[in-house]
Amino acid sequence: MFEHVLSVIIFLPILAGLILLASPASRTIARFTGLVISLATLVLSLELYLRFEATGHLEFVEHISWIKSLGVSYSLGVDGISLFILMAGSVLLPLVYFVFGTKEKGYYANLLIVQGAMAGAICAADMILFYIFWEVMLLPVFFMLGLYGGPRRLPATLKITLYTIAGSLLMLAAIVYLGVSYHAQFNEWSFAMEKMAHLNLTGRVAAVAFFAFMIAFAVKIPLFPFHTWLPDAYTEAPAATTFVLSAVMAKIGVYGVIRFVVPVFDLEFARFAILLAYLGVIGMMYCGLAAITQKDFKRMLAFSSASHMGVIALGVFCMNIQALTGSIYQIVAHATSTGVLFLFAGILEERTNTRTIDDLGGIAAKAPVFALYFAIAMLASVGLPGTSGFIGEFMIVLGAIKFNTAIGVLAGTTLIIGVCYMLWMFQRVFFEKTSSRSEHFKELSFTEGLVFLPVILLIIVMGIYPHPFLSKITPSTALQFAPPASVVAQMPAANAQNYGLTIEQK
Amino acid sequence: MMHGYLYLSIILFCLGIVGVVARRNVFTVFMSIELMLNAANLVFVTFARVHENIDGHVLAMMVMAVAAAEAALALAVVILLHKHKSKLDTNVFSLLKG
Amino acid sequence: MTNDLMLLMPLIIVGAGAILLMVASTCEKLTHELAAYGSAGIFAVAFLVQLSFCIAGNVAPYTEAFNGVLVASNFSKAAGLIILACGFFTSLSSQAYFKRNNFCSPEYYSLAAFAASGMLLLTMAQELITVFIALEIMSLAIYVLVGYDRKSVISTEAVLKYLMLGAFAGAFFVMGSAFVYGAAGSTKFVKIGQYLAAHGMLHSLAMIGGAFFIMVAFLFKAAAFPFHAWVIDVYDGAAVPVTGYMATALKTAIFAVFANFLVIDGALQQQWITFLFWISVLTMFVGNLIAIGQQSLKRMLAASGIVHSGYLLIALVAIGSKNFSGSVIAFYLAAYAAGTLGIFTALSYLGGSGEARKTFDDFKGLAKARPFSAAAISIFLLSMAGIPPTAGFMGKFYIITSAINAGEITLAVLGIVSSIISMWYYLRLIIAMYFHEAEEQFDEPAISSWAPACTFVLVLCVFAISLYPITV
Amino acid sequence: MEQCANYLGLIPLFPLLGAVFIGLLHVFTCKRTALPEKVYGILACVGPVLAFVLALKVFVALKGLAPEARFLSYKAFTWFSVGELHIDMGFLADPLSCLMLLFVTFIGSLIHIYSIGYMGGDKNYGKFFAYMNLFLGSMLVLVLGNGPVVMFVGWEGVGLCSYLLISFYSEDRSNVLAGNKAFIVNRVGDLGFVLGMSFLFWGIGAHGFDYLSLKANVHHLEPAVALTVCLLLFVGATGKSAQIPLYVWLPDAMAGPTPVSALIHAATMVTAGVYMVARFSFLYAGVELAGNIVAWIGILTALLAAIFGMFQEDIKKVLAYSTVSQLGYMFAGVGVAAYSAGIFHVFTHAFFKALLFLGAGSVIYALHHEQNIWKMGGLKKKMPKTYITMVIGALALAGCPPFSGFFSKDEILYSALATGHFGIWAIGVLVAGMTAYYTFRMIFVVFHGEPRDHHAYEHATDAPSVMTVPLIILAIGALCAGLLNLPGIFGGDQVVSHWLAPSLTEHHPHGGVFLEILAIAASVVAFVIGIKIAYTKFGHGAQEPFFSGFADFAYHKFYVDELYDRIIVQPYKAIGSSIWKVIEPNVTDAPVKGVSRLYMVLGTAFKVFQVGYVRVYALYMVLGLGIMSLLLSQSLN
Repeated sequence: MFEHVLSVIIFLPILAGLILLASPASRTIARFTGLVISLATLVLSLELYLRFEATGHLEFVEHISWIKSLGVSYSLGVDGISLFILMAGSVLLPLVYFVFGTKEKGYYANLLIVQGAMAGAICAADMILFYIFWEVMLLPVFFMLGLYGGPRRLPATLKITLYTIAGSLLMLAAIVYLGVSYHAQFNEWSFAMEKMAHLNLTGRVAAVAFFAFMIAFAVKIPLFPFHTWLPDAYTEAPAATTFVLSAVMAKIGVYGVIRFVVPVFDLEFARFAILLAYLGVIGMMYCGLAAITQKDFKRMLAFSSASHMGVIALGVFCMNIQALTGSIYQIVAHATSTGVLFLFAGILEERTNTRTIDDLGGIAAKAPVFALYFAIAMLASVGLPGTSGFIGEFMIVLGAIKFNTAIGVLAGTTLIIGVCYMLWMFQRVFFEKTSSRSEHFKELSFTEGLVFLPVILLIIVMGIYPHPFLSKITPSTALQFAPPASVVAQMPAANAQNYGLTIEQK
Repeated sequence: MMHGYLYLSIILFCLGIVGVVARRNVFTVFMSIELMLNAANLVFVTFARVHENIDGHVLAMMVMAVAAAEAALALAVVILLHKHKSKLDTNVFSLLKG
Repeated sequence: MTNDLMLLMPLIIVGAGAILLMVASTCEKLTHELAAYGSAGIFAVAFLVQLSFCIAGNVAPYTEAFNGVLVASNFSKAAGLIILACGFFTSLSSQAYFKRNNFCSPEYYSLAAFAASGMLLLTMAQELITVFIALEIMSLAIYVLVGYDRKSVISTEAVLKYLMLGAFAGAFFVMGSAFVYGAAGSTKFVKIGQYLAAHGMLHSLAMIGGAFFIMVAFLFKAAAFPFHAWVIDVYDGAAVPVTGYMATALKTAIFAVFANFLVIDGALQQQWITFLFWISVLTMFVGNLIAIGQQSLKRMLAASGIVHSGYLLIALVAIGSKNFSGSVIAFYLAAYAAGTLGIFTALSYLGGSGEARKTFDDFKGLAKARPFSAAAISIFLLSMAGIPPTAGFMGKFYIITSAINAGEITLAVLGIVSSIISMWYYLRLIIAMYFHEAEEQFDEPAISSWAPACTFVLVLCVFAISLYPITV
Repeated sequence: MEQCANYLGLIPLFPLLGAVFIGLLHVFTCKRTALPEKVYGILACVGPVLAFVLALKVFVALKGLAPEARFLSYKAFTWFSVGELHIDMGFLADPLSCLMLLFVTFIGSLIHIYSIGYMGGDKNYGKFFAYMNLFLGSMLVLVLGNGPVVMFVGWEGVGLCSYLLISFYSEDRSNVLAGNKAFIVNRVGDLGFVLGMSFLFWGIGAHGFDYLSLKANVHHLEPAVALTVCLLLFVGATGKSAQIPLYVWLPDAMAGPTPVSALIHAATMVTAGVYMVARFSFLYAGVELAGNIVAWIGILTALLAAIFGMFQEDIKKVLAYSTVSQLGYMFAGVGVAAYSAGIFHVFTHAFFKALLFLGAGSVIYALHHEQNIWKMGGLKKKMPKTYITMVIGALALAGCPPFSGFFSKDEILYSALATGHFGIWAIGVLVAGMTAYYTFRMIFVVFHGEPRDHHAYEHATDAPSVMTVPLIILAIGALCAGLLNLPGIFGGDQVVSHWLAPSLTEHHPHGGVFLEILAIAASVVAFVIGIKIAYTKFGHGAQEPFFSGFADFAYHKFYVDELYDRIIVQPYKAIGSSIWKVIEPNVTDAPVKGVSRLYMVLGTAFKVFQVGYVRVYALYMVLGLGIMSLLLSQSLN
């Protein structure tokens, strides 16, 4: 269509949001604006998706030099990996404006800003730019959580904010370290992501930098044991924020790992992959087990989301193409399943004024369409074949088995753990006798049913005919495992995982 | 010869420091500071002789001038203090803390 | 000679303006508001002149004046710009402030101008006694400004503390310069540099001791640990605009001259690296620890000022003496000045009469009543906290880069850690303003449109500065 | 060698489309004016019938080919393909799947027709048929899938449907719990299946992950891996086909409507495990040990279930345990590498067990959802059609010659004997006797003797023909299905076995005539004894017995459910709550809390130094100065 489509996708929502904040617009106008802008973004990104020919490299590149003396530049681009996270955001966010119609102006404005910021973080091809968007991403969440959150929102807000900022500031040091060492090795300043892969990092400082990155992303994902901010934040946040956090923002953490850690710190990554993979698995089981005893369905979904993120992260740490592709596919699947579940949870909360599972029941009889949608999303999140959830999960488990049998077997248990709490919740909320609160539960309105339909269909289509999606992802993931120059120098990338295994056997 | 002057000035300077830290009367404190400045002047003058140029003397003059200005301000402050608490004990003025 | 005067033009304008104001203030008709506009005009003119020097082509980056006593380098020009801008905004915010607190008289503004001229001189000074005199011109004016509210015992106590400790530090400076003079036979930086190049640092004890004392004096003015204790009380005691002025312009001037002094010669700088390293670390952490516990906003900002001095010291540690262009320091000073001055400007018209609102809790629910002011304050706080896309972040980024580039990775990481620590007490005010219910209506009639306008401009500055690319 | 047949894809598609269509109809109409039941009934039967027709077409097509070339395949599209992993959404029809196809669609259609009557008046009429069609579709995917992954789709799909249908009457918590139990237990099995697939893939999957390629490359697989794969897949089978230790869900599954029990939990779904093992016969045949394990687990399950079956009082529970027991037989069969025998038992079992369930359904229907056999009795006169058909079914189940069950069961036992598994054979014979006993215990108690509940008895009558016709058809099936695989000793040539031969890897044991006669005699004797005891105890009516000792223990099913609850469910919940209540706040979150507390403490503590005395500030300066100058002098020297 035209140049700079990425910039538009990023800055259109941000500007709209800022203008809304500054203007004395009424909430209806705010909602309408949000709707229009997010739909426009959706159209743009669909157009992007169609024009995307999967070369595996960055496409739609924009490059404007900013700080010449440091090689910092405003440069954007998407490849198969980032494209899908971007799409997940653009496809899902319009839903919010349809579903939640009665919120303050700031609510919608912040949503717009966070959407743009996330798009920026995903598209950024320069580390500094990435960092800037990465931090900006947090601010709207901070305000939404603090302004429109639940009763115990303040501690939650402080916890998520400080926790995340602490992580990411360390990452800033690591980023600068990368830039400086690039200058030292190639005698030219640059913060461009793809150049960093040529870096040849060894020694203690490199390991420290590796962990600085890992911690920042682990907090965002969140990877066990850095997940402790999640239950409070997800529970106290307004539905849309929880949705944004779980559906897109958490994924950007995984994306960061794929983008920075894997190519740049190939040696450290190979060395610590086994440890990280165990963290992922443990997180999956830990949160999955914790979910079963939750009385509050939002909190339960929060834990389930954390549990799934553990699996997704595991896919990245397994260092083979099946697992990596699987986890990228699972990113989208999880966004469309668990993310949507959070929206449904928001609807439930709005219409019954409760978050306690025991207060509900028999909703399936009252609202069959809602129950159907909910069930489909739920089945996707437990990875039933025929839904999007299965493909990713299967490939991750497959890859995990190849990477390390024990981890693979443990990862497999996600099939069981997930289904336990989900069925338990579904039974108590949708089946059984109708309780007093769910007595007058309102069925989804026609428009609501209509706007959710595409996502629900997407879940099924992605489960039955994933090939077209995967064919856009695989070139990039394959590129991830093409041996970078520095690795060839020390050891073939093919042995990277064997290397990891030998470390593990020691 | 020169070392004598230097030692003297250093001793004066240290006396000044001790005075600032130890004494509580505002007047005394400011006097100790003047003492320190004069010690510095002595050093200037001494070195002026050593280097056999008059820079040092000029500098000493300037320092004196500035010191005088400072002293003037100091006196004004002393008067203010006395107006407020009719005491010149520095420990009295500790409203701002924590 | 004329060329030299040309270089000094901004300084001359400000100084002359100051004297003019002083004289004019004898006549009754000159209300302090007029004086405020006058001084603002003076600062504006000087600023424009300075700016024209900066952007006018074929200006040598480094020109001596008065045979090496003064120097106009890009660094000093940038510092000068910052100082003049601070002066401008301060006089306008003071105008708003003194609508609520009536202890003002026209001399106030001339004193501000005097202080500014001292600072300008300080940025250019290349000779120890010039430094001392400039320092005193600045300090004496500031002393008076701090104690301007003669009725209030608080400000009197503040001026006592400031004056006493300042004079104390000044004495050290004089002693130090005396010894340096003794060692090098001159007080010109250039000569000292030649001496050091010839004999090296460790040749004479006098040189070491002297340089050490001078540094102590600078560290005192920069409020570095362990010479930080006065800052909190003085900032707290002084009137809000004065505090803002001290926190920004004065700090700029001090760090400018400090940098100039440190780069006299590599040997000198090398000698103090380890010291400055530890001092900056301690400064950052002590400043943070003090800031955490504060209830009063001014005291918190004072403490955070200490922390920012710590960051600047990182930059000082990292500067290579060779081809020194203090761009990092200048940039950080500009960013910091924009943020801090912004907050103080906002406080000067939000603080209420007699600075009724001073603690965090007093600003609860401000966002509901004054959304734009609250937003502005939040932006300034975020800038000070170093959250992108504000200037504060870029400043921090440059400092970290220069530190790591100079191999001071530990220092950079510690700086990061300290900024993590500092995050809480910045967010605290935002949380108070946005997430708490209002306990009072902030419904005083709008007194002056100048200060809010300044706040707005400063918000723009915060973003504009962050986009301005510098060459490290 | 294999031919392409596009219509293969349509076979599962019809029921699936039916499911979607009916489901949408139901969802959008149930809140307003519900459609007439006829509409749903007809819509529901279209899919299965069309599928059956196509199945016949497939059969004919296969028949037309040379025995060795009997493969029809159809690749719908590439499902997913990453690196060496390449999975097609493809379907394969060979003799094995064709056989399954035939009886699944046939019995499926019959049961759909039956349900039209049975479900009459239910408010979720439409929903029921949507689920049933969905189930049939998934089952067909399972059967037709050309590789393990595609099979897994159906595998999980049928699991889902069984969950939905068990908890069909969802107002009642116990039903939903039963559904959850079924789904979760199945999931445990599925974990085994997935892991098995993964190992298999990394073993030999790189060259194509469908049955034919796997069969071609199976010799590349290391024995250890092969054993692992076999066992893991069998774990999946135990889940789906209710074998030890995962059989516990099936009896509870009877909470669903009776046609569901007939179709899903007797005839089709539960036999998927057997089908899967037979599918992987090329794999199992290579691994002796795995086969033995399968066989032994199977036969032990058969024994256990038979014991439980003898003491049940719920008519459907009796049939449920008999199903488990028969499944045990099937596994014993495939375990001893008599795959065709196992499959054949699957085939015959489908008929008579469906028949029995539907018959039981009619009884329940007639008695207004009374399921306790001790409240029935003397129904022979009231519902003759049902009685006769059920007796036929019972005889088939009990293995009375010449009914279908006899031949298939005998085939299995004979193969066990012939391959030298005497233990299995002996237990098998014993179980045969017990089967005869409990089956006829049920028949006698329900239909003979005096009516125990006269009120219900009065209103009892034969069901409408829409329900009885399927009974009769099935009865005929139960009667003659056995003849299809008449062993040589009866002058037949095992048609089915030969038909299945191309798609199975088995060698028929030749134990000689003596062994055959021995096997036949043993099972006949066992049958006679069993039925004799049953007759003497219950033939003329009997009162509800009071159980004690072992009987009581068996009546409570050895307390296995309670045991599982103790050692699995409760600990699971305990761990969950302890993580949430204990570990999270005290271990994982403790550092964060600690840091923040330390932070505040330090912050407040530091205010102490701001004493406010200017002299003290000066003192700080001097002290700092002193320390620094000390350090300076240190560094200088």
